[in-house]
Amino acid sequence: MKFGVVVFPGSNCDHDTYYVLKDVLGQETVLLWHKDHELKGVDCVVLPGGFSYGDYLRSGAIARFSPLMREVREHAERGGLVLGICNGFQVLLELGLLPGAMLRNKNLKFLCQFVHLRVDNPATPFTRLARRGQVLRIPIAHFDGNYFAPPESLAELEEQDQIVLRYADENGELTGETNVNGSTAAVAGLISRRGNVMGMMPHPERASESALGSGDGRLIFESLIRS
Amino acid sequence: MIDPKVLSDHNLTAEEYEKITALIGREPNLTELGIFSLMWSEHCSYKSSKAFLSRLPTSGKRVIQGPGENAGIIDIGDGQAVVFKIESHNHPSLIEPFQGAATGVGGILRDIFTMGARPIALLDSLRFGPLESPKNRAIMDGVVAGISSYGNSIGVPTVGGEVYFHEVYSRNPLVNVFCLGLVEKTKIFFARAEGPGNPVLYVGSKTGRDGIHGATMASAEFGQETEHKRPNVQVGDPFKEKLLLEACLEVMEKGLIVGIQDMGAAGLTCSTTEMPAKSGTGISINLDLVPQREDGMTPYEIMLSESQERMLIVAGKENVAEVRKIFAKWDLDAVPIGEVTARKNLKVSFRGETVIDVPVDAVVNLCPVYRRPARKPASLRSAQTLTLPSPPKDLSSVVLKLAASPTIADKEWVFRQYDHMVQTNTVLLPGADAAVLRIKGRKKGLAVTLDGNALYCSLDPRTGGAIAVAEACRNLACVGAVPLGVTNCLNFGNPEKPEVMWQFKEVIEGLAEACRTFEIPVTGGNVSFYNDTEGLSIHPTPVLGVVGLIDDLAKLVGPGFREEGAVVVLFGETIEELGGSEYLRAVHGLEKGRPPGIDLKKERAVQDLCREAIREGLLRSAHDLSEGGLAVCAAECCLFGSSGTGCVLDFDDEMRPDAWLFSETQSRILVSVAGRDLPRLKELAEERNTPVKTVGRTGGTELIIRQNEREIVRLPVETLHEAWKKAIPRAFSV
Amino acid sequence: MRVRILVSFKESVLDPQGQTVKNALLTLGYSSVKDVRQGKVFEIEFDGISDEDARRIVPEIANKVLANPIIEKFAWEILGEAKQV
Amino acid sequence: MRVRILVSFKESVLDPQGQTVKNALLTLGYSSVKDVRQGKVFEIEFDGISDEDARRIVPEIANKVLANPIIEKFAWEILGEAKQV
Ligand SMILES: Nc1ncnc2c1ncn2[C@@H]1O[C@H](COP(=O)(O)OP(=O)(O)O)[C@@H](O)[C@H]1O
Ligand SMILES: [Mg+2]
Repeated sequence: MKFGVVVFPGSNCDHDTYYVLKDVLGQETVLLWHKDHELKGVDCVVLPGGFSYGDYLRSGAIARFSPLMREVREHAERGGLVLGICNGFQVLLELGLLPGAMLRNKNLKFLCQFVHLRVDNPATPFTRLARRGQVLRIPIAHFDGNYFAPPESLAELEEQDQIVLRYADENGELTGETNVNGSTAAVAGLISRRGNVMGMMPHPERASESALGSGDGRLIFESLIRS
Repeated sequence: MIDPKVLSDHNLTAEEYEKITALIGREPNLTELGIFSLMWSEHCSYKSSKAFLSRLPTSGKRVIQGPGENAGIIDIGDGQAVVFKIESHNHPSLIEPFQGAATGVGGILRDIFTMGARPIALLDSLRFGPLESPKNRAIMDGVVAGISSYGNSIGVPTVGGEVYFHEVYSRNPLVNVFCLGLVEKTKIFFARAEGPGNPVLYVGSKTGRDGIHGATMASAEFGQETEHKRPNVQVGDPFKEKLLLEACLEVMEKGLIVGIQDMGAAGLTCSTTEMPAKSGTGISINLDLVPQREDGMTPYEIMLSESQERMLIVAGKENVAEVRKIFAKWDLDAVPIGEVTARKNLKVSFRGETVIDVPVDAVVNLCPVYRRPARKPASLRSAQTLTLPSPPKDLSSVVLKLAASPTIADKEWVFRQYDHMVQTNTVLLPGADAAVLRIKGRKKGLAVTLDGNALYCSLDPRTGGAIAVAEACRNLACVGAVPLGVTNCLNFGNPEKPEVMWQFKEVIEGLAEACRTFEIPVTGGNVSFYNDTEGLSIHPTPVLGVVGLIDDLAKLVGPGFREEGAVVVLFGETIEELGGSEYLRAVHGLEKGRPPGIDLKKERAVQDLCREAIREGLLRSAHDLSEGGLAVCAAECCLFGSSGTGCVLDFDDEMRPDAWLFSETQSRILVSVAGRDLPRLKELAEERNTPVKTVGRTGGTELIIRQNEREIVRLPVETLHEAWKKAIPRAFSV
Repeated sequence: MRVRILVSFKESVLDPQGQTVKNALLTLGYSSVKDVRQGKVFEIEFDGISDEDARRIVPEIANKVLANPIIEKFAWEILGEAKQV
Repeated sequence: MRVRILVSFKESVLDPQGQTVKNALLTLGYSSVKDVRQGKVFEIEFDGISDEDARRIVPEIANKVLANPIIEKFAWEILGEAKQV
C-alpha cells in the first residue's frame, strides 16, 4: 500500500505520521505538498494533525481550499482511501467529505492526554484488525474536537454504522466523564457512507511504538495495510 | 534637543548620555538616542549583572557555544548537538497574560532555530500568586492558555516545567520559557554579518508599532502608572512563526546564508548592530524598504518596534534569488533592505536622509558596566531565626494537606493544555522528575528539567542557588541522565536596591560553586531585574534549566512504584531541617529558618549512585525528595504508579516525627528495587560511601509510615489521589 | 466600502463560550444577565465595488469561508463611516 | 433588553486572524478585498434594566470581562427586535 501524507503549511504531525508509516511500518510513503496538484499514485491519502493554516478562523476552514484538496476529493469520490487525523478530520468535515462539524472542547481548553476508544465498527478498511467492542488506548491533542451533528444526520450515522470509534473507559463503557471533549454520541472516529473516508480525532501515530506508551494506534495503519 | 525629561523617558542617566556623546563624537539625534537607550537597557546590556555573571563557569569539553549567542550549544556525540536557552517574559505576562506568555514562547523558539536547530521541546517555569484570588487565577489561566496556543500550534511539545505559588508573585508573576533544539554539528549557524557587500534581508511579519520600548519596560519597576503604560504588548502569530521556522531551517539546511538573527526584544536595532559587531563589520539599511504594517511610521518607531515573527538574514549575493524562492514557497517575503559594510557603523537612511550613523561597537559593547552596591538585608537575621511549633497530632491529615498544596499538587490542569506528545519523542511525559525525549534512530535520549526554590533563596540566597543546581541535577539523576549543561533565568527585584544586588551576588556564588562541583558549564541564560511592583520585590528566583544525556533509554525508570513487594530504599541521610520547608509554610504559616544545607560532594555521590544503579538495571523506580520531604515523596511514588500501589515505610529514629516526614534535607532519593538486586545496590553504595537504608516495601493500597513501630501516617492512596489531583482544578472551578 | 459580517452559532447549537461568559458575569454579581451568546465579527474593507456587487459577494464569502453553515448563521451590513468600531 | 457588544483588536495591534482570512479570500480570487479584521461579538440578554442602567453596566462588563483594554477596543448598541442575527 502506498501512502501519501499531505503537508499543509501549518501541519505539525506530518513528519510523525510519515515516520510511523515509513520507518516503523515499512510502507512506501510520500509527502504531498498542499500546493501541488498530484497524488503521486498513492492508495491512501493521510491528512495529518496540526493547524493547517493557523486555524484562527475555524479548524480546517482554510485548508479546505488548498489546491491539492481537489485531487483528494476526486480520489475519495473514486473510492480511494482517505484518513484524516485530528486536524485532518476537521479538514474532511469542512470539505464535506464527512458530515458534521467540530466545536470547541466542552471545557474550552486544549486537551492532550491518552483516552480509551471503543471500536464500534470493525468492518472498515481502517479497523478490520479489531474486534467489535475492542478498546484502544490512543492520545488526543486538540482544542476543537467536540463533534457536532444535527439530530437527523446523527440518526443516519447510527443507522449506517458510521460511528467507528467512541470515547469510552478502559472497559469500553461510555460514561459522561470519558467523553472528554463533549462530542455528540461520544464520536471519536467517523467513516463515510461508502466506507473509504475516515476521520478520527485521536492520534494513532502517537501510539504506534511501545516506547511511547502504547502500540494500539498501529491497528489503524495495519488494518489499512491489509486492505 | 535632548533634555533631562527625554533622557529619563529613555531610562538613561546623564553620565550615560555623556558617554554616548563622547563615543559618537557629537550629540545623538532622537532616533540614535532610542537605539542607545534600547541597547544599553538592563535587559539588553546586562550592565548591572555582567560583573557577577562572569563568576559562572562556562567552559567544558562538550561546549560548542557558551554565553554570547542566541543560545548555548553542547555536543552530544554522533555528530549532533543540543541548543538550548531560557528566557523570561514576566512583565508582558502581567499586562496581558495570554499574549505575553505566547510571545515569550515565540521569542525563545526563534533563539533556537536561528542557530539552525529544530526546536524539539519547550518547558516553562511559572510563578503565580495564590489561587484564592480571582486576579491570580485569571493570570494563570491566561498564561497557560497563551503558552499552549503558541507551542501547540507550532508543533513543539511542551514537555515539562514547574509551577509555584506565593504571595510575592501576586503582582509580579514569573513566566520563564525554556527551549531545546537539536542540530547536526555541521549545520550550526551564528548571528554573523560577514562579507561587506553581502545583502541584508528582512523576513517575516511586517513591522508595526508593537511593543516600542518593551526592553526598556523590562528594565524598569512597575507601579500604578504601568497600568496605563500599555501599548507595549504584542500579539503573537504562531502560524507565521511556523512558516518562518520551516523556511529558515530550509535555507540553512541548504547552506544558502551567511548569518541570521531574530528580531525580538530590541527588534531591528538589536539585529543590525549585534550581527556586525560580532563580525567586525557594519550594516547599512534603508528603512523605506522595511515592510510596514501601518502608515506613517517614523524611523524611531521602525527601529524600535518589537513586532514578532521577524528575522534578519545576511546572504551571499549569488544566493539571494534562491533564498527568496524558498521563502515564497512558505508564503513569506524575503526583502533586501541593505548590505554589510566594511565601515563599522550602523547607517540607516529614510526618505533619502541618513537618520542614524553610529559605530556598532559603541552600541553593542561599550555600555557602562555597573558594580552596584550590595548590602545584606537587615531583616534576614530575624527571618532565619526559627522557633519550631510542636508537631501536629494528626500527621496523616498534614500529608493530605501538603498533597493538596497547589505548589505540590498535580499540575495536570496545566500540562493537559500543552501538546506534550507532538514530534513523538516524549518517552517520559510531564509530571515526572525530568522530561525525557528519545532521539529517533538512536539508543540514547535527552533529559531536561527546570528547577529553583525561591523561598530557600530568600532565606539564604547562596545556599538556595547551590540547591537549585543540585536539585535540577538530581532530577536528571533520577532518570539516569548525566547533566551536560545549564542555562539559567535569574528573576530578581530592582538591582538599584543594595539588598537585591546582594541577593543576586549570593545566588550567583551558589550557582557557580555547584556548577563547578558538578562540572557542568553554564552556556547562557537570562537576567530579569525589576520584578518589583510598588516597591515590593519578588523573592530572588533563579530558575535552572539543565539538559542531560541518557546512554540507553531501554534502562529508563520513572518516579512511580511499579509493583507490589519491591523494596523501598532511601539514598542519603535525613536531618532535622524544617527551615524554609513547604510544611512550615503551608501548615504553620511560617516562612522562616535556614533552608536545608547542602554538601555538594555528598550530593554528587548520591546522584552518581542513582545513575549507576539505573545503568545496571537495578532500580524499578526513582524519585528525588524536595518540597514536602519524605512523606510527600513517598506519596508521589504511590500516585505516579499507574496501579495505585501503596507502601509501608518503617523508621527507627528519635527525631521529631514531623521532621522525619517533612524535613527537606537535600541529597536524598527514594527508590524501589527488586529484593534480589538489593545486595548489588548496597555494594554500589558502599563503593561511593553513600548511606542507603532499606525503609520499607511497596504494596497494599495505602501509604503507611511508622516510626519506632508506631503508626504515624495511614492514608488510602485513593484519598491522597483525590486531594492531589483535584486541588488545582477545584481552585479554578469556583 | 466597509462591510460588517456577524457570525454566530445557530440556536440549536450549544454555545459553551457564551455560557462561560454568562457564568463569569453572574459570579461578578451582574444578576440581570439572562443569556450570553458569543460569535465572531468580521470587518472587511472592499475596494471599488458597488452595493450590488457586495450583495452578491458578501453572502458568498460568508457561506463559503467565514461561517460553517452546519453550525453557524450570519448577518451582514454595509457600514457608514459612523458605525465603525 | 438585548445588547450587542463588538470587541476587536485596536487598529495598531496585529490581527493575525484577520490577516489569514484576508489571504484566504485573495487566494480564492476576491481581489477587491483590501483588509479584514476579525473580532468577537457578544449578545447579552438583560432582564429588567433601563437604558440608563445599560449605559453604566455594559461598558463596565466590556472593560472588565469581555475585552482587554490594553489591546482591544469595543463598541456596543442596544438591539431592536429586527437587529438580532
Ligand atoms: N543568567 C545568565 N547566566 C549566564 N549567561 C547569561 C545569563 N543571562 C544572560 N546571559 C548571557 O548573556 C548574553 C546576553 O545576550 P543577549 O542576546 O543580549 O541576551 P538576550 O537574548 O537574553 O536578550 C547571552 O549570551 C546570555 O546567554
Ligand atoms: Mg537573544
